[in-house]
Amino acid sequence: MANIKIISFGRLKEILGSDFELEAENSDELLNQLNEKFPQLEDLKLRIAVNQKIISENTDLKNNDVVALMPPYSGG
Amino acid sequence: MANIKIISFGRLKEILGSDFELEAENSDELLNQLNEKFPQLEDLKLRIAVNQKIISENTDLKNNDVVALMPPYSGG
Amino acid sequence: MSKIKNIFQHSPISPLFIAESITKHSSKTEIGAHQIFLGQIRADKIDGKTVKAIEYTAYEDLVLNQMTAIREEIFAKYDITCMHIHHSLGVVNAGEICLFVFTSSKHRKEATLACNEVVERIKNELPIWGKEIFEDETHQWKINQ
Amino acid sequence: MSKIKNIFQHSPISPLFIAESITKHSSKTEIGAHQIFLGQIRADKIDGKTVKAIEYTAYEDLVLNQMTAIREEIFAKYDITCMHIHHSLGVVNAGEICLFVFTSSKHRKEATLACNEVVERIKNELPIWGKEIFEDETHQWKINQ
Repeated sequence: MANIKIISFGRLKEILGSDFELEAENSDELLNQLNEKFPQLEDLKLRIAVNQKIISENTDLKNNDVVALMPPYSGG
Repeated sequence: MANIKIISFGRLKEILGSDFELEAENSDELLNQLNEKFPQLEDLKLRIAVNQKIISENTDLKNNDVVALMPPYSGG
Repeated sequence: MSKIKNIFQHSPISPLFIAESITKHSSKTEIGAHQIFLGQIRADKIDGKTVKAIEYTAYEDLVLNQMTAIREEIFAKYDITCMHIHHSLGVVNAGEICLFVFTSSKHRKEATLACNEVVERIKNELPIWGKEIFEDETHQWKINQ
Repeated sequence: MSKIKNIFQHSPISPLFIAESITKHSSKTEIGAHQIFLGQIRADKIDGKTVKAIEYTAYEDLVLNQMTAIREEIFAKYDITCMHIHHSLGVVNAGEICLFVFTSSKHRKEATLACNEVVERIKNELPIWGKEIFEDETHQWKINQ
């Protein structure tokens, strides 16, 4: 099991709160844990970045990876 | 015969010099007189305005009309 | 019939003037987007000679009449909050600004389209002439591409 | 690999800062056209409440990496002389400026196209979030159209 740091932004940070750590082997497993812990997540669109690379498929995670949970962008 | 004021701009003003007056009944007749007096005019593209309205066809002139001779625009 | 607005200033357009123009819009809180176009004098090299300045002259009354008509057409076509146009007359040195076009709207698309169109029309439709003055004081008449 | 440039400032973008940025280009006499886009905070009315400010936060490292890649692509695609991007973080009040995009080129077309494209990409591709704060201190998260 890899120890993963979770960071979040915007509306998602209001739900998830401060950065924290979780154990997970891949991104799908991590999302399942988060959806269980934070049921409001299920209705929200989100983008996921692992170590600053945006992923679109299930991705293996290793110790100390940083997973960012990002709602739709609204800069500018 | 109408007495017409001729004004010119840009490269055309270098050829025609200060504003002056001419007698002419219409714009074609006026241009013929100018081409005779200033043969360099014939090689130049020009736009003509009568009392600030741009004309594209021969136009009757009346006393005190102002005819402007304008080379291609180059503002901005 | 619209009021005729002056667009000319007998000097280059200063960055501070642009800043003041932007500042005046901070009370218009329905604006979300500003688009600005600036024309700057290039030190073009032509046949080994360098342009040091452009001297602008215009058929001023006709420019202001035509600009008033263009302004009405742009406001009819695009949903913009405001539009400001300033063009220099007289000598403007290389590196200085001779044209300032400023459009504002709620969302960016309208200000952007209006700005592009009005710049195009200013260059094509207004009787203004630029005389390119070289460093040796000779000159040639500018041609818009 | 390009140098990573910061685009963030922890304040609104002031008109004087914009003026200084314009002034810096007066020595670049190969430039003939500048295009500037400014994003200004609107006091939108939503369900009877008025937006008084937007608070911006960002995934800053990722923004700067993505902006570096966008910058490279824009320079490869358009023949521009320079491009400057500034985005506010923190609270920006209605009527203040939160985004400043500035492109310059020899002829106007390239600066104009580059400016439009980079504004579009900033809004769509950079992980930045705006929280619209109402006058009664409640808030909602901004959605880009």
